[in-house]
Amino acid sequence: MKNDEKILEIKHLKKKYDDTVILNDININIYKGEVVVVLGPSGCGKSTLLRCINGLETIQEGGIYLNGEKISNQDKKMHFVRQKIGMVFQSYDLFPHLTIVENILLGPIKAQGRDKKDATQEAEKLLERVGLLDKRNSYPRQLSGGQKQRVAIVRALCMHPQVMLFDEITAALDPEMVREVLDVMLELAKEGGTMVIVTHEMQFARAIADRIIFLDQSRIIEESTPQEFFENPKTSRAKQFLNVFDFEVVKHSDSNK
Amino acid sequence: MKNDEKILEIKHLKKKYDDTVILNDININIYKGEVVVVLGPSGCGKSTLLRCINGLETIQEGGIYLNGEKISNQDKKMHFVRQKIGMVFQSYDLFPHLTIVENILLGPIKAQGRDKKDATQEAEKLLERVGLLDKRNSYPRQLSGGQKQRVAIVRALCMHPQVMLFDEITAALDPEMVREVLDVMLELAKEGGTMVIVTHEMQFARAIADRIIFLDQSRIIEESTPQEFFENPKTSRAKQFLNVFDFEVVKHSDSNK
Amino acid sequence: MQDLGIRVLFEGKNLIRLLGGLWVTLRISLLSAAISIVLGILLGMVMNRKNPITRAITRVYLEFIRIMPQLVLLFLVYFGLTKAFGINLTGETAAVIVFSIWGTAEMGDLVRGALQSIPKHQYESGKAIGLTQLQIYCYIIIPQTIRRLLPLAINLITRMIKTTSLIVLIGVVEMVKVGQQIIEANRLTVPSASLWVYAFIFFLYFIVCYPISRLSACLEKRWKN
Amino acid sequence: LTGCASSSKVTNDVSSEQKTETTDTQKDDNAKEETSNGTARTLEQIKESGEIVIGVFSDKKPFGYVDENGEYQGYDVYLGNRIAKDLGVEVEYVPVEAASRVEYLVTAKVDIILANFTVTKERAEQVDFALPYMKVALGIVSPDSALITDASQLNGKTLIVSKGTTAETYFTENYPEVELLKFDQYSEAYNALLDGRGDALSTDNTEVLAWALENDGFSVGVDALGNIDTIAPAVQKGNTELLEWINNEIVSLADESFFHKDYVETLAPVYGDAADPESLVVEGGVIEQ
Amino acid sequence: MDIQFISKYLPMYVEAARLTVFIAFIGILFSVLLGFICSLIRYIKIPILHKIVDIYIELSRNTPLLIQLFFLYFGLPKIGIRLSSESCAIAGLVFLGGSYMAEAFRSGLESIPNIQRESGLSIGLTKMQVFLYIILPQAVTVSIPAFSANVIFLIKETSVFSAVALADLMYVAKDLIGLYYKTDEALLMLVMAYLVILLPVSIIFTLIERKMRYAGFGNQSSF
Ligand SMILES: Nc1ncnc2c1ncn2[C@@H]1O[C@H](COP(=O)(O)OP(=O)(O)OP(=O)(O)O)[C@@H](O)[C@H]1O
Ligand SMILES: Nc1ncnc2c1ncn2[C@@H]1O[C@H](COP(=O)(O)OP(=O)(O)OP(=O)(O)O)[C@@H](O)[C@H]1O
Ligand SMILES: [Mg+2]
Ligand SMILES: [Mg+2]
Repeated sequence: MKNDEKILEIKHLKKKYDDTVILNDININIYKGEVVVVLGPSGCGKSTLLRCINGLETIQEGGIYLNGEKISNQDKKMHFVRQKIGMVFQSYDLFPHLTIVENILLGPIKAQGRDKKDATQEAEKLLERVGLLDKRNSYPRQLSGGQKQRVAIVRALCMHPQVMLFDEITAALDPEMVREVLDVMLELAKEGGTMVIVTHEMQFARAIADRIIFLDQSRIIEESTPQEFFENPKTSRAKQFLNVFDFEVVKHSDSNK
Repeated sequence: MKNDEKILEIKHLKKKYDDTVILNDININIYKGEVVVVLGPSGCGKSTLLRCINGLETIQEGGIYLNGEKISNQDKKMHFVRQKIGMVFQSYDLFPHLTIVENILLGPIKAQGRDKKDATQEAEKLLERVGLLDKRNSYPRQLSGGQKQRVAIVRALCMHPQVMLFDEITAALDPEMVREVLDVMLELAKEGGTMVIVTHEMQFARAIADRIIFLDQSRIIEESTPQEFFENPKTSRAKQFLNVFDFEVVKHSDSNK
Repeated sequence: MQDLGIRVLFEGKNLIRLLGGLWVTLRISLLSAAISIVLGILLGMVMNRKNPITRAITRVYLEFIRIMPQLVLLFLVYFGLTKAFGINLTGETAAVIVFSIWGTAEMGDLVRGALQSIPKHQYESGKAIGLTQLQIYCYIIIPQTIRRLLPLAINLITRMIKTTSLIVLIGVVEMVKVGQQIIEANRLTVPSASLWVYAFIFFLYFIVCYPISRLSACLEKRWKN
Repeated sequence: LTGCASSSKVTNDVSSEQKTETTDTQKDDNAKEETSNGTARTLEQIKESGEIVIGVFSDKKPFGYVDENGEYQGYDVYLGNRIAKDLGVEVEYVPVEAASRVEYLVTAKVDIILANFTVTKERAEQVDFALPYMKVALGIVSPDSALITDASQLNGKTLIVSKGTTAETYFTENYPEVELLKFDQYSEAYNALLDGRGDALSTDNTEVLAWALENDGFSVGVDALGNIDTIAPAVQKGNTELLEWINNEIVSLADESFFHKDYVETLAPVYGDAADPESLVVEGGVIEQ
Repeated sequence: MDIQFISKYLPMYVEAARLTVFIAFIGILFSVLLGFICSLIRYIKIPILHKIVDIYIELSRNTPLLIQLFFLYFGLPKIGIRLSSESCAIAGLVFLGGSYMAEAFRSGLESIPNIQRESGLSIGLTKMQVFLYIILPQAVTVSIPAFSANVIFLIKETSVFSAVALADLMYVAKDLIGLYYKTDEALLMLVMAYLVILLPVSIIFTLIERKMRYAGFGNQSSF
């Protein structure tokens, strides 16, 4: 569900750690309701890109704009900006000393100063949607990995972000749990949420994406629809990357020692 | 590559932890050169099965036989038996205080009492095959996850085991590393090694297996060829299990709020 | 007065005497540390057994040592033992005994912790390559335990060195005592000697302990993973 | 005077009683085990071993201290050296603490204590004193601004003393109202007085007189408090032979005015004019008041 | 064993024990405060201050308390600062304890993974809020074992205060040995006194620690 309202603009972004360039001349526009999946080999800078968007890293050149307003390298007002950008990380990043519902409410109440009753009601509604209402007073350690990631998504959602960033949030999960988390994301996508997703689940990427961005060696190499990208990658690097996920059957009856 | 020589026989195996039955009446025969993949939902007892075979767990009923000789619950001679059964675990289980080559040689030299020069030569040959000869004097912490698992495989191989057991050895790896490890296993399979593999990589399972064993709720539910299992599962449980790995495309142009 | 004070340090053999005192300090703490490490390893292995009796005994021993000030232990052994059993101990022997008793408890607890912190899969992968129980201990568990322990053991040495400052109170002539002798010998002529002598002893302790604790911190960092 | 009389009586009683009890078997045991058990060595064993072990102070100048060359010096050590010479043995000095001097003898860590050991009733129950070789009275030094001229003025005030000294015992028994601030070391006690941590300081009068001379603003307001106490060598209870030998030695040393010489050598340089040798030195174990 | 003697001097021990506990309590209270401030300074890396804190911590951790006390008690008056035995004891204990507490808090702060800070930031909290609501509560919990070990260590260290004429338990025991030669009785009472003070402290901390270790957050029932 994509319309013409640009939410996020990334212009000529350059990010260096010390002297190594991690991201170089990155240009991305993200429209309201769009789901963008970022793919690329390990270490190509996908996480770094999301972290730059969320202001967790300063950038060296270019700019990032949210609704036309510059948000890159704005240390002072960054916490306001982050309230509009939700982010979920790979490692279960819930706060272990708070219950599930406290985890979710910390942002709305302390950062946004919302009414506690109001926020609690919403939190519970969201928890119900991801099937975790009964865990509201549990602590994170009492939850499975998949449950934790669903709570992390709810925590981000409860801030009413304009964009959601997901960084390989299923990478550390068992297959069944992967599924329950991805289902929540598919649901969000259906409802028209704007999302930037980094993932290694190719089938999932293909199913959810409006647009695929393929990063390699600190640059955007390909940018296309999922169909095009998976069936007909333009560059050899993308082809090579996709190859990793295919296996040739070992013909046991043929091979012999 | 399967012939009629039975290497491993599991007869009416029953395994309990305290009072909960984890494995119930398991019967499996494994023939020389055969590759058996064990599938099943999380917690169904796949790891426990491999651990029983390797004598890391005592069993409550039934027996396990290697070349016709009973090996279950034989505490005294178990270390001799284990020299004939190689096992690789999910967690990188290299010994952190030894270099790569020392890790590999510990078994052949100390457990089998082999000649050091001989064993070293073989270890180096094996390392070369998995592309890690240059790391021979590194320590495990200097290796990536995929490299560590390849070393773990070499460590098991160097003992000349008759059967190799692999327990989700790629579960904690990045996709590219998954590939490099699985490739090593495919290679072994081609050469006619006898293997029992637990994995969550369905494509890989399909490619490498001679036979699939599907475990659920402590029993063997299905036992068939990969083709049959993936294309035409007999039980509804297996269907449900395989479903987890399929995604329906979210039609963004259709769904709208 | 102030310049007079520092002069005291360089009179006659005073400097050498203070260093001699430092040697006594080091001798006692290194000897005790060595004994503690050996006995502590044994104790740690005993504590790891599941036998309830040894557990109870070691627990009481550990708890008693943990909460008794070292100075009290020194008095107990130095005066108490002699009196109760008519055993005649020199202050230095008493100090070594006390420090060894104390250090063994500390070390034992560290060893127990280190043994328990070796992940279970290390034992299992040792088994999986066909090693016997003994071989697993020799080649896998003990070397790894030592890496975890060494920094802590070295740390124990600095703590022993610092604690030797107490043995002056049971009359052992070590660095502090020599310092007091110097102060006393000059008390009528150089009243500010105490400032300088104590500052110098403070400095000597620091010079000795600082490198050792740095070494321990370095090793710990290096062997962390 | 009374203190002396009572102590020497105790000494004599004990020596006459226990003279016969030292048997040959005991000697043999001791010879083997040296000082490893709680029984002191006999005179014979000491001579045999060629070395006598004497407990002295290492930090009480000018009675027993270690000089800047690491040598033991002082009034007590002067006597110790002579005893060793006359016994024909080497001497080993063991530094002792005021509070643990009795323990050193009881547990046979030393053969003799020559550490400014004041003769008291309680101590005489634990050890055997030989004839005295010195006498002292207590003195009290205090700041000129609030000079203490009588011990009773101290009631409710803080008096600084050194642990294990006669002053500590004396005030604990006779002036329980006086608050005592106790230090292990003399210098610590003096420093405490200088720093104003107490109203006065009490110890042997010779000592305070000498100190007051060096420190302006302080004077000795009381220079002879209580009874005159005697200071004597001590040995383990029942070690009669050694005790007798020391007594004889002290008596015979009177012929050469040994302790006057001792005074000139060790105390005079420190105390100078502050003290009179006659108020301090005892020759031949005889107190002449 | 002289029961009469024991009962006669028991009040002295009670008084001394009270003093020991008092000094230890005040000293530990301020140690915690100082340690907390120092660890904050190091955590935030306040420019010059954090170097000073580093030096303080190394000095304090690598020298014995006894010498620190002698210095405070006999050294400082020479430059015109005179502290009473009590203040000296407290100052010494705080000087020593501050660094130990700082290290305990530091290891707590360092043990909190960076992802916790980042996810706090990413839900729009300010840096201050992240510290207060996320880092601090976790760090304090993690430091509890080290903290309790330090408390026991510091209470034990009070035994050296007798050296600066503070009438604590050790001082009384030494007195009785020196004056009356009742070694057995004096030592027995000394050991009992420390047991009475430290055993409850040790047990309470063991319980708290166990609760923290096995239960963590939100599994109190398992304890
Ligand atoms: N704090 C840092 N300092 C220096 N280099 C860093 C830092 N963080 C990341 N890098 C480097 O930046 C590069 C990109 O890292 P990034 O985590 O963005 O990769 P990624 O595409 O997310 O990889 P993955 O798929 O493994 O998560 C890597 O080469 C990494 O080594
Ligand atoms: N030491 C143990 N004590 C008690 N129960 C155990 C123990 N180890 C495993 N179990 C239980 O046995 C069951 C099977 O565990 P197992 O590890 O074999 O499952 P699995 O099939 O390997 O799962 P996964 O795919 O998650 O690795 C689980 O329900 C687990 O909770
Ligand atoms: Mg990443
Ligand atoms: Mg498993």
